[in-house]
Amino acid sequence: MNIIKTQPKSITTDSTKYCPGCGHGIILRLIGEVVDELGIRERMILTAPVGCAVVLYDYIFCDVVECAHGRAPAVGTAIKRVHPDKFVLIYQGDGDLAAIGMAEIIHAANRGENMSVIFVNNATYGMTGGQMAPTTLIGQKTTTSPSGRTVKGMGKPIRVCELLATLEETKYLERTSINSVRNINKTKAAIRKVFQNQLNGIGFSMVEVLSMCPVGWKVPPIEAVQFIEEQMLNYFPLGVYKDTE
Amino acid sequence: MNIIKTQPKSITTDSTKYCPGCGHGIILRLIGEVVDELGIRERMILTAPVGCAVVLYDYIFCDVVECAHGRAPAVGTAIKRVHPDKFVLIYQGDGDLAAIGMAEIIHAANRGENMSVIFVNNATYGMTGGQMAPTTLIGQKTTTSPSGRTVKGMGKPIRVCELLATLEETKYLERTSINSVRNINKTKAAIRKVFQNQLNGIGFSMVEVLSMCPVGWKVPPIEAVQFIEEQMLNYFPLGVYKDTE
Amino acid sequence: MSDKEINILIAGFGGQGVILVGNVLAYSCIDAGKNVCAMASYGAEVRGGTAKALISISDYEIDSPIIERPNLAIIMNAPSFIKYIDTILPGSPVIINSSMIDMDKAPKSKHDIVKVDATNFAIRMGNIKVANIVMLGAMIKKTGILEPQSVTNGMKRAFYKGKKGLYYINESAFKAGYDMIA
Amino acid sequence: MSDKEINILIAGFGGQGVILVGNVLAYSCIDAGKNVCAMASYGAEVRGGTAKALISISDYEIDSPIIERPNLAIIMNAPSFIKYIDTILPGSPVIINSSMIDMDKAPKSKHDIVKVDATNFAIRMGNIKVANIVMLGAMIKKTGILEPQSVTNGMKRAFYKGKKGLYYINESAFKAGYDMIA
Amino acid sequence: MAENNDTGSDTKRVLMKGNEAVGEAAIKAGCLCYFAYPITPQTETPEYLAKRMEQENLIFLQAESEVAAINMVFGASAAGARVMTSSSSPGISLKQEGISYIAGGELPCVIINVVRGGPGLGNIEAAQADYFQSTRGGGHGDYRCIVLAPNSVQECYDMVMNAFDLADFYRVPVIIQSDGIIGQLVEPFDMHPYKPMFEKLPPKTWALTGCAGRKPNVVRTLYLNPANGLEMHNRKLEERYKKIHSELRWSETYNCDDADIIVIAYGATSRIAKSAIKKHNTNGVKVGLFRLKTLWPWPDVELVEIAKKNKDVKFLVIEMSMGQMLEDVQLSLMDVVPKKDILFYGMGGGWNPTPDGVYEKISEIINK
Amino acid sequence: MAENNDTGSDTKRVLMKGNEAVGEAAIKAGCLCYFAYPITPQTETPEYLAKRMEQENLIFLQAESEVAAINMVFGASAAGARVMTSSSSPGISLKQEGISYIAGGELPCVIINVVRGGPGLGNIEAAQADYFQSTRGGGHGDYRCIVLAPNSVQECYDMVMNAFDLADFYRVPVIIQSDGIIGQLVEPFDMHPYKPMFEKLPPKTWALTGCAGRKPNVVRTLYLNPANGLEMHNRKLEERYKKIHSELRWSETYNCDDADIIVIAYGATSRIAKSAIKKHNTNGVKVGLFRLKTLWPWPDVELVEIAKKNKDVKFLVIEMSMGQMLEDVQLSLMDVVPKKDILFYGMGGGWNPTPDGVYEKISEIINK
Amino acid sequence: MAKKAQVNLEKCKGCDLCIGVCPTGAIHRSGTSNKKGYNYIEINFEKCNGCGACYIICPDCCFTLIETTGSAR
Amino acid sequence: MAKKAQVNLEKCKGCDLCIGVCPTGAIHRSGTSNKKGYNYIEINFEKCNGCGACYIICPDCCFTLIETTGSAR
Ligand SMILES: Cc1ncc(C[n+]2csc(CCOP(=O)(O)OP(=O)(O)O)c2C)c(N)n1
Ligand SMILES: Cc1ncc(C[n+]2csc(CCOP(=O)(O)OP(=O)(O)O)c2C)c(N)n1
Ligand code: SF4
Ligand code: SF4
Ligand code: SF4
Ligand code: SF4
Repeated sequence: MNIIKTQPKSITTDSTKYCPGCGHGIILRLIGEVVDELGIRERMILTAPVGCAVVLYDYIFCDVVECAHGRAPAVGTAIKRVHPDKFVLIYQGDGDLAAIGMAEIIHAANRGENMSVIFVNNATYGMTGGQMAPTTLIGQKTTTSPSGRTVKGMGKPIRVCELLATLEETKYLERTSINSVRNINKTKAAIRKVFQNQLNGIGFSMVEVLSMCPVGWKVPPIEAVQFIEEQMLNYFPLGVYKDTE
Repeated sequence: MNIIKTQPKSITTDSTKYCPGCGHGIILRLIGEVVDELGIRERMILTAPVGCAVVLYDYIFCDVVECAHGRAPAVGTAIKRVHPDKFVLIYQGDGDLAAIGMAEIIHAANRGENMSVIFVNNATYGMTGGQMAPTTLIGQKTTTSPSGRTVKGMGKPIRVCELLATLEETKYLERTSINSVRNINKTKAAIRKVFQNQLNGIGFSMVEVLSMCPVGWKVPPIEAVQFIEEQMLNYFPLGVYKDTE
Repeated sequence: MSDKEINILIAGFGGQGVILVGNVLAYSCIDAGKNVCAMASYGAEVRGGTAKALISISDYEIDSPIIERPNLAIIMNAPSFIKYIDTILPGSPVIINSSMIDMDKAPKSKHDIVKVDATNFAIRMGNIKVANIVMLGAMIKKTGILEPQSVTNGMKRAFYKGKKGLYYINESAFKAGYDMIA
Repeated sequence: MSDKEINILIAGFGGQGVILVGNVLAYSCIDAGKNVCAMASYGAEVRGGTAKALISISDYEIDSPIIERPNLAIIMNAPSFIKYIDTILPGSPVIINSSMIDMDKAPKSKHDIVKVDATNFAIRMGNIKVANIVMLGAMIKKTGILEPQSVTNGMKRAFYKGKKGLYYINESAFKAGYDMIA
Repeated sequence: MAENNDTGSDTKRVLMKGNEAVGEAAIKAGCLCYFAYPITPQTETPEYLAKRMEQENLIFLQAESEVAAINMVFGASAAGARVMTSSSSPGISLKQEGISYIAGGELPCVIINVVRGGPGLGNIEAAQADYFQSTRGGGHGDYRCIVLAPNSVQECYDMVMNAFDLADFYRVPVIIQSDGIIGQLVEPFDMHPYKPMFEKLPPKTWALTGCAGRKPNVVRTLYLNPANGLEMHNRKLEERYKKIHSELRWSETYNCDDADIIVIAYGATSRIAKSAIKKHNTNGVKVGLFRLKTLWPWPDVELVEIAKKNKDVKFLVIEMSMGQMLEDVQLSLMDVVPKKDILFYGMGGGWNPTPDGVYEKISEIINK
Repeated sequence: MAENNDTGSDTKRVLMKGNEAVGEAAIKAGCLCYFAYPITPQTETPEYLAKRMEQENLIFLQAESEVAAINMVFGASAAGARVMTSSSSPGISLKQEGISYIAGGELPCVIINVVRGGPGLGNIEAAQADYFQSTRGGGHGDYRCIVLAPNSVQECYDMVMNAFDLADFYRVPVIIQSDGIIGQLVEPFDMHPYKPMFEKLPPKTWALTGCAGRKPNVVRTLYLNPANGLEMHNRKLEERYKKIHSELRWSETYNCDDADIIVIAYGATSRIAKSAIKKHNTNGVKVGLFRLKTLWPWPDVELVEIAKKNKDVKFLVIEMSMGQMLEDVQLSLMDVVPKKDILFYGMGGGWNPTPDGVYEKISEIINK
Repeated sequence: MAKKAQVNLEKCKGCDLCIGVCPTGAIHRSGTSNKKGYNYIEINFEKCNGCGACYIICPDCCFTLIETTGSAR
Repeated sequence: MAKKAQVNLEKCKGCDLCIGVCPTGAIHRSGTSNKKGYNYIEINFEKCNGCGACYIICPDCCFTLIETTGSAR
């Protein structure tokens, strides 16, 4: 009996604290796979966000710093400048990156910091229990948009890839999803690309991953996958928004 | 002897504290003219930024609130919601709007607040003595980029109109300049448009004005005008970036 | 048990309706004119783990909202049993969901254990989610801390907030649980 | 005047090199082995108004950096004269730039006024900006608070920081100012 | 001045979380706008208000951050509206610049801090370690906020109403210092209609409403002329703070007469302490409780009175912190009680004393 | 432990602004990174460092805001670098969340606050009204920063060097509490090479450098388990703060022996006071000065010693604030000096006492 | 040699995502709960064709893909 | 009736922007300074054609455009 595929070495074999069906778990495994493949675990410094991924240090075996809410790009900027030879991964949720941390991500992107960003867009604030995020869809009910998000007063969901694409120093921007096996495989390729770019000194690269938060959305995991397919993909088209190589 | 044109009624006849040749003075007069023409002085609530325009209440005869650095869009949002029938003008410099206040302007724009924004882009921090702003040009020397701004490490100047244009709820975005009589006249038209939009309930409208800061740039006023013409216009093309009417 | 403060622990995993039972109890106390104070282990900022609610009921003013040693418990699953059993005052009634707790494998304890096959019964009733109310019914019968009428009144108010229709199946669940105890 | 603390006010409008004179004086004191402490009214966050520098010179430790009543002044323009003249200790030498201050129109004062046609002279020298150093020269001659050699040494260090070439014209300006006083 | 917690006739006995009662009280008190950003353990307040303010056609806006939220509060208050925000420790830290502006601009508003464990991200359990921040001004400059500390759901409801009145009356920000226990507590309480504390509040003639028919109003904090500008402004504020101190000091005592030991506490810990005290009382031990309802102004006069009455009394300060209010106790009792008679029992960082723990501590003091 | 301000052989006497000396000292002390945002009256520091750090190939970055700057400091410190930021009052308020994280994460760093008038935008003149904020933690949670208060350009230079050492030694943020006078002052000073305070600093084994050859390092402030997590963490911090208090209290006296009145002051006011004191001394009046060099830990032991020596001495606290340090003086002198003998003379909001003003105030006390 | 999937039932949180993607219908709920109280899944070893879809979608990394000779589980 | 520009010399800060835009060269520096110490400008009334360019560019609103019958200033 040979093992063909199992838990990547860089990540924990213990259970995570993520809810059943949470997309963070899939992304975690993809990171583990890419880190193993590129052999960068010992060169890697990860910035964990405030959000459900806050305890990433319990899940990935590398140096980790837990950042204040929204500030991972500022923290990462400093770390990368202190250690330009190290690999710096910025991991952020949509509340973290697109609400409180909007200024920090824009400026890190605009400065063209040579960092890799994984932006987990699950259209809600998972950790605090399912409030409206900047990426919450129109009509989507959350605990702070109980009748569904409306354009009037709350605005439309922010499309982060499109926004950052206007900044010249962003080098690679792709939106992917993890709602299907095929899309998960594409997400892995995008993560690889975004990592490789930093290793090659290309500059600021980000993958935005549309991800399930069944608990925040208050639906069973299977319906969460369908929600991405049927609702999110329309508003957040997948694809490469920038590739300047 | 008839007076054809003189100081608009809405603004002070005293001297301002602006330096000789400062663009803020021209913009002040244009605001005064448009306010007079539209007859909105008594309905108007102005948010003054932290920056050289901080004491706008000494110059314009209307209700004014002095906002913390970068937060005028948040302050204005609240005021407009409390008084939807009043006219709310947001006035911001480039340090104020595009550095510290980046998150607030993006979110106010994204929510489509029905407000008028005048964004004075003078490519530097005037009030604090000429430091690098997010809009400082590549190669431009400032007290905090003494050898000139470089792309590496500091990034390219941020083009705010282009950035905000990606947000669907921005309704009108134009970049103008005040380096010539012709451009000043166009700026006035743009200010009028941006004001009129709010009065018509159209939504978030902004004019970005390329403006001189001779003291921050450390050149005589005439050269400042040339700097806009020769340097800024190349990087910051004038024109209407969005008009959804 | 009704002359001193009753401090109830309700524990299970998220989704078993632990907090709901706490709310029902609190409403029932209003109906019964008793003082009550409830604390849920609230929506942790990080997911996972067991859920728990602590409810104090008294005829007198309730001071500390912090309960160190509950003197009554409803326990919905095995991990909660293991985690909390030692915090409960010895000798106190502990109502356990025997559908999910195998007492043969469970640690020995000095409590008055009452087994209720709640989850299996609820599945048979057609809604696994009412297991919590089955347990509540059993607890009320066992201890007599509140009149059943107060509890059903409390349930009316608790379910009024959410979907009203849910009241009926829960009322049946409550009665069933109540009747399970001799 | 050299046995007690000398507190000098230098005032003018922005661009007249008020702060520079303060720096030159401070460097000169280092050269002369005296204690010195200078405060400029710093780049106000709002523009406009007059610029001023306050310099204390002493053979002893200088405590308060705050000067309430200067006992020596260089005043470069009329608004500064009006604004500050009453803060200066009566009887103290006040060197005024008579190119820009019309003493006939100026308020009367009880000071030892020394007129120096500095701006006009500087224009004639080909650089309006050295008017400040002309004034400085006159002040040093008038008061003798420092050896001229210390001041030229101080100027060397002050101009070294910026453009070195500027030293020469300023040296001439200093000498000219020095010679203007009998 | 006494807090107004009258129970009127339209009163219903209802069950709510402390955080929800805060929201309902705001609506009843005429709060027009609420701006906040989610954070545990206060999120029930925005969640409650999201629903209720929609029903009532009021202004609810989830801000993009705490910084934006506090500046929206600044704006709404400047526009003359009753306005509230809520957050928990890290979010309150982000609001410090804004709070300083609100205080400097003499704007009324209500700020809820449901304190959690710190420093940094800390944890989400109850704590009282933001005491210094609230009472001493975590922001820059000389300013004070009125700080009210509820210890029940009823008080969450009552004090929020009072807070709006006090803010408008004195033109200062009012902080409700709640914590993870009080905010999460579910208790029945009397939901009575809004009963104003003052017969008449000063009209907001300074508010920005457009200058039709009057001179323009300016809301500002910049006073460029230091001597007769900012200095005068600060002296004016100082006078106001003195007035508040003389008019508003709320506290409550329990069995303090004759007590040999008096526990000093506020919020959740005051209730925990009371349990322990009752147990001691049952055993005949003379222990009392001095419970703070205002953390600023601090009821120093009241405490001194007690200290003077009770000869040789010892004080035990209990906090969910390493000792912050302790300093106010010491400052109040200076010259009255020796420092050694002011004892401390505290827990740092999101963990609470228990009734048994307090009981033990008191026993220790007795047996010494 | 004494501060190290030895004058070595490579020393030059140079002329600089306080704000510039701060920058030069940082470079000499091996500061690798500096992150800040412009604000008057501290802008000379970033301007100076922009030039110098480019020359020295160090990391200078003008951040997009104070919030970003302090989080960059957090990152650089976590990465093991010596790092500094500087700002003035409103900017420091914005950094409060970040400072709480840095303290919670046990990260060393140097923070300069060139205090200006507040609250709000206030003005740009010197002030000392951020005393509470710096010494009590303007951010959330139980934490302390070491606070050094220079009163000359020389001390700006020396104390910044000391600050880096103290930060690394104790793993705490160190604040240099400067002000608009000290920062803008131009004075000659001895620019000596970096002289470390400690023979050896603890190696930064906790720093994030990639985990090659070792277990991963984690820099965090979240401790989910309240009891044995955050509680333990806070107790550990408390122990450290006690240690710092026992090892580091810097103050200086002038003519305190026999004094009937002792002025207590720090920073710019200590020099203003000294002028007034000397004038009184010339007239034979016995006035002394107790000057603080550390604001936290506060030199309470030293002050008490003096108070015990000088019978019936009166203390006069002078601040450019409405009375903040005053509380520390009272706390220190509790049981030793009656409250009425601790007098206060202060100025609010960006305005400074003058030597004559202080002179008068002292005369008043004498003549009473 | 055949490829097969194995599942760590103690890690399984019962989210059922794997059931949704399995092309051969080899995965089903066990009907009982594991130590954590989750209704874990089981694999029908015969039906499994070792495609790895479950491995790819499982958020909790419960699966291991193996190459096996026998039919032993 | 001719249009002409008038300048408020006390407000003038001597930035010279008007000199740059005047199509007829009617504006020049006065060579002396006003109360504020600025080297203010003067208008050559004869040369001025009243186009208003100076009014438009002046940051300090120093100009007034008038319609006049005589040549009086
Ligand atoms: C300054 C601050 N504000 C708010 C919070 C509370 N908080 C924790 S996580 C979070 C948002 C999480 O949402 P997101 O970034 O989308 O991540 P997710 O949990 O959905 O993965 C918030 C608001 C905090 N910890 N700090
Ligand atoms: C929180 C805070 N940070 C920094 C400052 C200092 N400051 C005042 S104005 C200003 C920038 C002004 O630049 P800009 O917005 O471009 O306006 P300008 O003066 O050029 O018109 C800064 C950084 C402040 N007052 N508050
Ligand atoms: S709340 Fe949402 S994002 Fe967070 S762990 Fe649960 S499913 Fe995942
Ligand atoms: S500094 Fe620049 S922007 Fe500010 S008033 Fe002067 S010229 Fe205008
Ligand atoms: S995807 Fe994983 S966690 Fe979900 S049911 Fe399948 S094996 Fe269990
Ligand atoms: S109106 Fe025209 S012609 Fe006359 S001075 Fe002005 S710019 Fe010159």
